[in-house]
Amino acid sequence: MKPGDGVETYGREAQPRVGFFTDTSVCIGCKACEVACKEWNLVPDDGLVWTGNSYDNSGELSANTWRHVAFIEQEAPDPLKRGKHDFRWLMESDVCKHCTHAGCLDVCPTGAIFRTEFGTVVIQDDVCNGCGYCVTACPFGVITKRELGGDGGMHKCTLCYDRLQDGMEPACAKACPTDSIQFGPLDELVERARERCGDLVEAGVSEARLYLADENDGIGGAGAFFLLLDEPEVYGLPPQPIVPTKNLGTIWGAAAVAAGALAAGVAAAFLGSGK
Amino acid sequence: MRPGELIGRWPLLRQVREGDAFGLGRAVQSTRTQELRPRTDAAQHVVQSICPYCAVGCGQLVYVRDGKVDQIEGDPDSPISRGRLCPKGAASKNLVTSPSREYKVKYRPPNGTEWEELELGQAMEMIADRVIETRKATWQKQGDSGAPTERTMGIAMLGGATLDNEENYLIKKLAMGLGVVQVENQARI
Amino acid sequence: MSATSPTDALSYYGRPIIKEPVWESDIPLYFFTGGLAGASDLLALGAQLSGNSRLRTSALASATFGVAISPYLLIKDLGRPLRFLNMLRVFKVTSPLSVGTWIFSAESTATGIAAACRLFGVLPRVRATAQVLAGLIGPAQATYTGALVAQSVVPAWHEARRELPVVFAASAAASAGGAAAILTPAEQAGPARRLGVIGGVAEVAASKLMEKRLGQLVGSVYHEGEAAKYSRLARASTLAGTGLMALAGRRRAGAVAAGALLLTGSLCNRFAVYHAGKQSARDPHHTSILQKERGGRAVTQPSNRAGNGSSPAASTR
Amino acid sequence: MGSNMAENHPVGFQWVMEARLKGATVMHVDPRFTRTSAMANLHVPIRAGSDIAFLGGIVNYILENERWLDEYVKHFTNAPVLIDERFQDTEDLDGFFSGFDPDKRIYDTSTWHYAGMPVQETAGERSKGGTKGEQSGHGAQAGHLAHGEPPEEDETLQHPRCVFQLLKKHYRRYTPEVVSQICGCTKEQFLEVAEALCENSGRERTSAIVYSVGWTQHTVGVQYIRTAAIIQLLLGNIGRPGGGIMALRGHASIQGSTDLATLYNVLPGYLPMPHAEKDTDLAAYLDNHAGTTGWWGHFDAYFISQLKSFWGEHATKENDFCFDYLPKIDGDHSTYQSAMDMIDGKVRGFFLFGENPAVGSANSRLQRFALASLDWLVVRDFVEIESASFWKDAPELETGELKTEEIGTEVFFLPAASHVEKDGAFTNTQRLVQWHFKAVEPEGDCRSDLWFVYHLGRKIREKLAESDNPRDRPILDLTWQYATSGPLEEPSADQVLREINGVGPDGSALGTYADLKPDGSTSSGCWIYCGIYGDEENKAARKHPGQEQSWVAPEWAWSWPLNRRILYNRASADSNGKPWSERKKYVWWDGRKQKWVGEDVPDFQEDKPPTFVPPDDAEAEDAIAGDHPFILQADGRGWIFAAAGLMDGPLPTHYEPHESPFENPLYSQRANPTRQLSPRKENPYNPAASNAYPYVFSTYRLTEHHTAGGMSRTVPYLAELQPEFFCEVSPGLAEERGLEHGGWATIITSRTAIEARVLVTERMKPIVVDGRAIHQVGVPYHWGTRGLTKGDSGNDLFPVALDPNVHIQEVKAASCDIRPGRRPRGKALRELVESYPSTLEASA
Repeated sequence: MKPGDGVETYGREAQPRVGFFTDTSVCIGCKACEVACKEWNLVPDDGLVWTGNSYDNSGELSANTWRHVAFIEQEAPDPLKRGKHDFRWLMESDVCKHCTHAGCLDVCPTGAIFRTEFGTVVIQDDVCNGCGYCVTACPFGVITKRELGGDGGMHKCTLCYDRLQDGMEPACAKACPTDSIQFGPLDELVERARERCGDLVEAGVSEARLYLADENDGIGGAGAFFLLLDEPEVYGLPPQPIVPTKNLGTIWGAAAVAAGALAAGVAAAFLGSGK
Repeated sequence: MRPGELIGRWPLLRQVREGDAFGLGRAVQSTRTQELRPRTDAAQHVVQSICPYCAVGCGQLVYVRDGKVDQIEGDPDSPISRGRLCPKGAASKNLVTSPSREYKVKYRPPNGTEWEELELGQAMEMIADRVIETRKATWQKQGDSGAPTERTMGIAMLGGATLDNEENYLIKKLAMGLGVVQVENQARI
Repeated sequence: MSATSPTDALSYYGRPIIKEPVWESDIPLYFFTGGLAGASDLLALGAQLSGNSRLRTSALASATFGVAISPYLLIKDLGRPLRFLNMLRVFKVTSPLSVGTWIFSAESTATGIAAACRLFGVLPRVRATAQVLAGLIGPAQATYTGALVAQSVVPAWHEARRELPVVFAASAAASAGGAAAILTPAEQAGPARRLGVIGGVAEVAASKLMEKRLGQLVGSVYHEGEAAKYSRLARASTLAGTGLMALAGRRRAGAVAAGALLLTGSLCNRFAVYHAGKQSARDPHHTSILQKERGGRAVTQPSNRAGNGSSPAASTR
Repeated sequence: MGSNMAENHPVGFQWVMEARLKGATVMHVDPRFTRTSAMANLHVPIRAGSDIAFLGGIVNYILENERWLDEYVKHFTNAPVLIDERFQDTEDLDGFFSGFDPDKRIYDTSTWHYAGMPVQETAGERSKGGTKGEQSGHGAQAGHLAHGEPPEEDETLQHPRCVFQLLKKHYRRYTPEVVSQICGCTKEQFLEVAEALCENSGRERTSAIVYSVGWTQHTVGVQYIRTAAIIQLLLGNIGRPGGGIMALRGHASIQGSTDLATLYNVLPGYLPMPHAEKDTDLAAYLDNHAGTTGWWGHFDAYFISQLKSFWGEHATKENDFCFDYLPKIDGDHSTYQSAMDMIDGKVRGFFLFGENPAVGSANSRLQRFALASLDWLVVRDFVEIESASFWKDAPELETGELKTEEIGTEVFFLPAASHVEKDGAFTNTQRLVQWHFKAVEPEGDCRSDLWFVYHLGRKIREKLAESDNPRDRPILDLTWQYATSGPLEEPSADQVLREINGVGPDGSALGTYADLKPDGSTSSGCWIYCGIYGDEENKAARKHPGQEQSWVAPEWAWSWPLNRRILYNRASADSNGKPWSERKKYVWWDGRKQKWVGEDVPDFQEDKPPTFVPPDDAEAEDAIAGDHPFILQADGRGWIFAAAGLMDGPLPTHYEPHESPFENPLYSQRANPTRQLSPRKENPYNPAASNAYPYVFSTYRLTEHHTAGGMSRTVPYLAELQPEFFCEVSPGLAEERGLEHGGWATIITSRTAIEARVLVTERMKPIVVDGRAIHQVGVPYHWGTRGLTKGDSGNDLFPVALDPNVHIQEVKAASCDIRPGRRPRGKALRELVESYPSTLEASA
């Protein structure tokens, strides 16, 4: 996996890139990750709203929910089960992907968002001025503005940057009862994930697939990747995300053309007639 | 901070100086970020505990700072839980510091419509008096069959499965001394 | 009836995949005021070069209005307004907002100096130099906002990345022309009128092209909800303003009416784009279908099968 | 089965998931499709209340297909033992065993005994006296087998009166077809489970069965677990690693509170409370309860040591060690009875320690009437729970049945200290006693319960100090000298633990219960905890990291008895003392060392060889043969046939729940004939098989909440995860009753009606029984009138209908009606409920 934009600035101080491998095939949907994250990172509760969407009352990732467990009830055969089953219940703990090419990081105008020496992407709460540009640049809809208590800042998973400083595991991965969330050096995780996915496919779970584990995808692979049992969209994930910066040249080019055209238009306005 | 230093810390200049032309990494770190450590580093002491919810008995580490619980997380040394916790266990700090917790004795007199304040010491006196009075008034030397029972059927107790073993033992022992047989807990339920 | 709605199997309870932009109406308003300022400064520079001092003053007034009101809008929309200066911590070429901040800072400084000199009638050479600077930065100021919204994952914006700067530039030209035509006596306002007409035509044409290029799925946002409302209003105003300017711009009343229509059209156009973005962000299918059509490698099956983007699942329903 | 382990014990479930990754088959047999089902290799939905039929089917499958582990069954169980010739089975008597008294609705169990044994055992004798199981319950003692006369047995298992043949006969009709008919699963599903279980049992493999309150909360709850025990004994899965029957319990120290006996019918260590009519003095008590053979042979030492812990120097041989100080029981004094006695004015004062009956107990409406009838009530909790605030917010105020000004209950709410604010130990669900250390001082008036009980006792003793009333001797003579420390005068939990452990004549802490003496020279508050403070070390507080130990991790905390991690682990070796297989090696006989060795502390006399045959005059543990691992049983054998100790039969039999929409397909006797009913105004029943209540409903818990909600509805991070009371219904039921997903439903029984949001889900599937589709309604029970998230209480719907052995309520299967929309308010609510049929008859 590539190191991630910006990590080169650390020179020899750069650490091995770390991340999360979330194996949804063993997720029991307990939401320990959500709570452990909130306890450690002092993330406020997000209001009491019952959605009726299976057991998911967190709804989505946001400034106040840095881990979100999705619940999907399907009338579909469950290849993990013996015999004939026509129903399955998928659960997946979603989180910031810590993209190799991170849209939020690219567009942040204040430098509040930065790439850490561990290859992760973190918002500095003491710098962020809440401009909201990162919201539009995230292909996964991870970041939002925290409106509670007049906070006004943008928040998301830090992959427990503070804990990493002491070699501690991020709170969610530590709490996860079934090791559905695994933390570690990304290379090792990817290798482990490939093996696990291969085992599942071999065992007849043809739906098993890795998501964001390929450095040639539109975000250069992610620091947090997943083993899924269905299409990404089913979990609310984009099927082929790309970082918007990928088209930066086109965009600046179009702006230059437009600026030139504007200049030409004004010139034409003066040249049209002497008056 | 002197103006010179301030300018020296200006990330725009550091972008050039520290080879972070795109401003994506090291150059944009704030001082606070550079000095960031896990807050458990500042804990005065760490105590090994056990989760208070279900009976799996997961190990917990309680970090204390300034005399307050600062963090509770799993104890990796526990062969039961290996450092893991469920959402309830993970919410233990939220439990012990919950805004819903009560810290004062509340008293409702018979037929009262509101809670009243009461000193803890006085509450203990009153409860002791109630026990003594009720016990006296309902003392039963014999059961229906005439067999000696030496007990009170006027007092009952319920609860204990959320308590410590030692507390349960002491409740039972006190109840035996008082002749209270109706001692029950959640195991019945 | 069931918790998983069968009609929306390929989404998570119909929820958006990406988040809707958190910007409020200050931001499309700024696109308008910023565009007005940039194009007006260029117009003023043209007037300065062509010796049309009356037009130069009007255009500078429009630009000054634009740069004066813009910071208020920009700062107000921040979640933490007191930290607006953090925008100047860094310069990031990957962030049109960062680049734009520096552009706007330069633009507003130059415009401010020129306007102050004009107001107090002092330092004519400083004023001229400042005007040159402001005029040169003007096109960048008028177009970077198009790049800003294009540089996002919002389908209606990112997919229009080639057209949006042009739309914004044209819109800025139309508004600058319209404003100057209102403020300037007819005799000196020729270039303003012509800029208004050129801008108006270009704005309508570029918007039309953009919608077409967005395709049926994403382009449909301009036919629904708020975006449709503003889009229709923008087109009608701009077309009417353009026509009126061309036909009756030489009459004072005609110029005022035409200018007002062009300004309205430009303003509405920004709101149309803004709402189009919000609407397309809300629809998970905009994101997912476009991406699937494009293909890629986000999903892989490392063993047994060659990794590719196509769905390995036989069926999920 | 009967457990939703992934949801309610997620961290324990890590071991199941790890086993699954290693190739184990995880099977979940449960009415609902839960997060556990989602993780299982197999989910078999069965009708709530039909588990004995399913399990009985497995017993029959094992017997018909000769899948039992022969050596285990012959040596370790009572399968070869002959039963009294007067015994008659339910197959003979259409749903009854021999000895039923239809007037008292209890059994005379004397015909259930071993043939030819001079029977003198406990429960049977008492039942003749007309009592109702008050001393059975948690009592583990098996009754007496006179030494010198091993039971008559037939090693070939062929004798028609041997347990094995009786078992065969009893379960003969539990065929896969009948299982399918009663449970509503397919024959194939059943066979897959039965076969997988057999396949994964034997010398090389073991299977474990996990249950929770899905089994206990029935009017035949004890028999559910008994059926599992029979299966595991037949398959050789008890006392071996990876085997056993695991009860997953729901509270941090629910095991400890059972061991240390905040239960009316037992004293610490499962010694029965003395009975007024039978246990007239110490000698009678010991005679009634001490075993002659097996470890209960030292009953006298355990009991007298306990009396010494209670009354110290006052307890002397001359005064029967203060036996008379103990209050006596003479009936069912369990919590449901107490609640009804509150309404009847008999119980006047009530203490609640961290329990919330106004939400958590069955028929919580009745519980609230009970609270409102008290003179005084003391509530100790973290938050103001519904049981403390009922006088101002009980739903009965809204209906006009109660009025605040008319409720005479004086309420003391005392805030409690949390687990981080006190030292102490919890005993977990596998008997592991784990210490937690105090991290911070409690704030304000918060105090530990140890503080409260100690200081309350101290004050009462002070106030009564001058009394010369003999009634006050027990409290005044109680040993109550506990050292306190700190500004709050907190008593030492460590000192209390040492008292529970017990001390010897020289005052030093004892290391084993084997050292306890019946002569008053030793003391021990709870004999099974003896050794926890051995060598003056608090062994519950041992925190030697698990990763630095063997997989058994014996140096992490301490488990009773004597730090044994698997009970009856002698059974992990075959009759000759050799491991059943290399894979399943655990404890075995080392012929060279002449002792039992292995991974765990052997649960057997260390030097008793497997070939040991007890001499005729042997007593207590010395009377147990070397190939009989079940050392607490009088005969050392695992009891397939429970010859004593149970109120409702020696073999489990399928009965319908009390409120079932079905008749019993096996017998004309519908429900457990000995189930305990309490018909009264506040506790009416739904008429049997009534059309007015066509649906089955169950209560349960969610991962995100804890029991009656006091520790979760008040915690923001948990409340937001399940922020509203809802019920779960199938799309079919939603259609049948016009229930709208996300809308409201009203659920009605003869007790009351409650409202809940509707979650329509495919996880709730109707069960087809006898060609009739039965819809089930799922009701999580965590809600009440207070907290961050509020809602009606599911437990309001249930009646009090209890298991006869342990008085646990049936809340896993009852009948109800459901209709769309919110419930009526005020008086209209009662009018709605009263428009439905109800009965006060304790029907068969």
